[in-house]
Amino acid sequence: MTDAVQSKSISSVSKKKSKLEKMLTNKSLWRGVVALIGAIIFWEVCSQSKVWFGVEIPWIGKVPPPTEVIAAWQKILHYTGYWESWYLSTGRVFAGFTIAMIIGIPFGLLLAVNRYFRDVFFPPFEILRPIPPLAWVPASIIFWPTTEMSIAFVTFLGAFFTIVINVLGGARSIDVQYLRAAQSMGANQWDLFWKVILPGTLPSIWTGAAVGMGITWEVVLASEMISGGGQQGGGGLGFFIWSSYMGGTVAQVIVGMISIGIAGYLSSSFIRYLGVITMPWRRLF
Amino acid sequence: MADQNTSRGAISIRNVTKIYDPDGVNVMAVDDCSLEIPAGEVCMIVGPSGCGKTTLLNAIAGFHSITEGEIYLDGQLLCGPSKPKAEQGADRMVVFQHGALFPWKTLGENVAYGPIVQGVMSKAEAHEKAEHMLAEAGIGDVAHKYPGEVSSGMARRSEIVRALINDPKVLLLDEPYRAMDALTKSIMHESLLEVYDKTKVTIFFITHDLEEAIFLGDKVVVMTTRPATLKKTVDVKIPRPRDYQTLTTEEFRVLVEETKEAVHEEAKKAFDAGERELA
Amino acid sequence: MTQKNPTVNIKEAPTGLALKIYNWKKSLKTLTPYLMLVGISLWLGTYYLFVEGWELPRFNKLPGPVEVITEWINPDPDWGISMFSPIYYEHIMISCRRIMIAFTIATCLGVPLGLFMGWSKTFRDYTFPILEVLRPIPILAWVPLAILMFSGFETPVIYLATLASLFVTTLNTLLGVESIDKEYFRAAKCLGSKPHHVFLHIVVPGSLPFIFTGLQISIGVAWFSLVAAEMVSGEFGLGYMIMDSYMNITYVTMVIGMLTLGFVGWVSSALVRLAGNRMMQWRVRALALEGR
Amino acid sequence: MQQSDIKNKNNSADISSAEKSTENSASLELRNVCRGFGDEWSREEVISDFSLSINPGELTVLVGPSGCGKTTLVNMLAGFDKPDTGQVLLNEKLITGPGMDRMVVFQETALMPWLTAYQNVVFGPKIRNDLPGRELKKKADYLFEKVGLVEFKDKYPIQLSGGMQRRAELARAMINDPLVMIMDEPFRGLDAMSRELMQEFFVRLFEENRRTNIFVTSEIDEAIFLADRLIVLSNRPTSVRKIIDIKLPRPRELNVLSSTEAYKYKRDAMELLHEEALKNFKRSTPKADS
Repeated sequence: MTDAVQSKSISSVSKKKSKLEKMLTNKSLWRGVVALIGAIIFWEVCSQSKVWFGVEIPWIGKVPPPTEVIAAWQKILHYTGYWESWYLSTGRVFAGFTIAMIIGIPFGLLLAVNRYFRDVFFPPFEILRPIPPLAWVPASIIFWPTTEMSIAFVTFLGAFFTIVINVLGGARSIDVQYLRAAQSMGANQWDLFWKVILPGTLPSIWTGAAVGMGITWEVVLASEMISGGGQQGGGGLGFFIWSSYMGGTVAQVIVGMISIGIAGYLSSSFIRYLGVITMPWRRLF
Repeated sequence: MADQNTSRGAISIRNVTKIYDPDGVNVMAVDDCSLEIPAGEVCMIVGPSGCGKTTLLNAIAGFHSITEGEIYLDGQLLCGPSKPKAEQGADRMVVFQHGALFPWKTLGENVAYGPIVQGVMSKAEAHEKAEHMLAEAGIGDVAHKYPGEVSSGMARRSEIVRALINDPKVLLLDEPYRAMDALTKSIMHESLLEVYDKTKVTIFFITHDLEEAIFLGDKVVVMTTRPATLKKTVDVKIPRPRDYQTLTTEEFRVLVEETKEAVHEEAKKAFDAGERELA
Repeated sequence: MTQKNPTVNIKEAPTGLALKIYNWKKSLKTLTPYLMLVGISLWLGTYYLFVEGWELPRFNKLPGPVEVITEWINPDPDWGISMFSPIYYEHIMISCRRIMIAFTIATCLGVPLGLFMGWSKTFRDYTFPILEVLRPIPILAWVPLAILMFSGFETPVIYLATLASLFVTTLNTLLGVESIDKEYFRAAKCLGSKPHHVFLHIVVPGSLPFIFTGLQISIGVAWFSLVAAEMVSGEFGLGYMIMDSYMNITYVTMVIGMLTLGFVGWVSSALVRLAGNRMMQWRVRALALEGR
Repeated sequence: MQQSDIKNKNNSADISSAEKSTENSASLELRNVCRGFGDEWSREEVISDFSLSINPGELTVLVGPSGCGKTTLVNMLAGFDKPDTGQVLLNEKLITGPGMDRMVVFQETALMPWLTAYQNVVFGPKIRNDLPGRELKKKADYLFEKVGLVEFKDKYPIQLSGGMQRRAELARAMINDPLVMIMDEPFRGLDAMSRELMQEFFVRLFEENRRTNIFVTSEIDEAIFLADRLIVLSNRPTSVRKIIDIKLPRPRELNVLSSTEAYKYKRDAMELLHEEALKNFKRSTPKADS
């Protein structure tokens, strides 16, 4: 009887599949690949249908086909201007974003920790919050001496509100038991802040940062289109898209869109990575 | 097949084996398990957590397939080699570990849900019957409340009512009182016994609490740790109706003593395995 | 021992308005409302002093609070737009109309799309990657393409706002379906539900909390992109009003536009929240008990 | 009449074996404590005119139906909450706030998820900076040995099983050498097996140094197994229904529970508790069982 059980359980434990093997047998992955290829073919056919079949498909028919986009991209890869606009946009995003983190995190924590501070400063914050960051663009241009600074300011605003709200929410939802446990072990206010509230808020800080990063890219793009495009030397991917549009090279517009998508994706992956390395206790399981 | 009325809900589990296959690693959850539950019996399955008790329940309910063996209900094949997964049906009602009352329906709507979707009753009829049954269970005055608004004890009671309104042959309970404290639990036990004495429905009850098992059951089946097989079967001959005072009788104490050893041995094994796994 | 004390002093529990007044009165006894007043006046005061009082460099270019408010309530506005000019309401109405159209389309498309994606794994496997690839592209990057694809002023603007909310709504609905406890599906099956019952009675109500969180974010995002689109291309609406007054150097009107935008945006998200609470009484009641 | 009962019981228990513990033990007393919650129309006295004294060096177990106000009592003893009227005294001194002379082990584990087990345990001494590094390490290592978590020192709480988390929490409380340990249903949520192991483990710890201990639970078996004195609480408003002195021999083994004596205690307590639990169930709100 016991022998039978043993032999059964031994034979039943087969070898573990390797990572590659797992990936290759993953049905969802293949379906995704199929869907993406299908979508690109669909796009190509729709765009080309006027040429191929003589029928213009509404809306999507006006968009240049993927083949054309790839050709445009290949050509543009050699231009330093294209790479410079990557550099400029990324720089702006990180400038505004970093300032927003530096100011927003302490501000949010203060709001959460101190009741009086919250009572005083939260109402004006709440009044200003619903105004979309882009509505600040003109006012910002008027106020700041250089375009660069005004873009940085609007970018900062975009991320700031999200970060503060997330930090505030995160800090307030920390389990009161952690605070009590620390208190009964003799922690003072300072310890509570550094040893409990700050690490307890980290997950929300990074969530806020990830959302803020997305908004930052939107804002940078818009302000580049609105202000950077107006003056010479502004540059940036937003300006690249806008000038391509003005110049009538639609394929380049799409190249710009994809570039900015990649840039946005990379920067939010970066934020996620930062989150993972600063929160080792979340990496497990 | 025997007379419908007398043999409602007899379960026969024959040589059931279940092997899971996550990521190509075979894990045996149940190993060659056979068990006969006569109609109208309260069968308590005791074993350490994660030992495969729930797998057995899932197989009867039709949530999971089985690898080998057969399960019969009233002589009819539920699942077997030709049909690895049983059909889910209203003749076997499950009450879940964490409670599965729909939070977006009131207790009354929850209870009335089954008959309505099965198309056995009209909406009005179902609601009327639901209210009647809830009142019988002593919770008629909260029928219009949502599950989030009542205590877990009341929620669990109405979940059992929700199962019973469908007139099931078998009631499958998966550690339904696990999260409750001992005192609430004892009240829940009494109310379940009350229901049982009225309906005499076959009950398949999973738990890891030995006292609960002996207090409620006609038969207590102790399972080994994973892969689960039968370790010991104890017949409980304490007369019904039972109440909380049964818990402190000599008879009860002796039964607990008798079973304890077997349960502890397995629990210890499971516990050590768990600690090892984490290390 | 005084054990026989009545446990609950039953006094008529106020409801509705009476409860609100009671809570309000109670809060007046604390410092909070006064500190809030201090906060707002501090903010307005600084703003006034910096801009109009001391006329600090750079700040003096901005319109001050007094200037803005007098203009706003001026029946005969110096710069053309105030509470009394019909054009002001026209801008508001046009923006609101666009938001309404965009939001409705996005909701009508996004919610079912998300529900189906959550419900059927195959459907999800095929659609989700496309969504994920498109999502990182900022909405604003679509502006030129939108203008190109849709002629005129109105459709591109609405298209952009719709696109922005569509992503948010779909993803949140999908998350909502995924958040439903598997046991509810089992319980429903057990009780004899057919697939359409499961969809109507489990999938839809179960994902509602997430759907409404999504809708609240979605309306915010819709305003965001609408303003951007109106600023870049458009001939009416609040975004256009702000941009236009910037071009014409009527900065006071610009600030009025910003504040109006904030207010309208706040009202619209409050409406969504209200609708959500209406539809999810079960959740509201349970949460109210928890907060007690 | 119950009050006088409590007063008479002072120091009657056997603390003969606790010579070494007298310095680090303390008595606790609640005098006519009242505490209520809610708005003026829904005000409910959770605790009204509650008096109780807890003897030094004893393990006092409070047992009562869920939602009867046990946690409110704990919060006041720990100093997280203040009574509306009445006094809470530690060694005849008024308790004004949380302090390290009273350590609480919580219902749900309160190990900080962002610290490893070791960092959690040394948290208290580290922030107070009252132990030199080497000594602290020695003490912590000794405690880890004692709770059997040496291999798990550098794991984060989510990597530990429920029982291990509770043991780490016990170590965290003990490293601070409190006068009183307050346990608020510390083993709730563990499965039956881990729970029994934890109870045995805990009783060993207690018998070693006989520190004043308050243990709150709603399990009768657990209560009888651990207690020197069992205090049966009534429903809201909480009052003392009965005090039972548990005279089971120490050191205790789990099988003591199946003795006829233990069953006698159980019957006594069960009668009352069942009555109270039924009352509680009749008017229960969701708050009652959380």
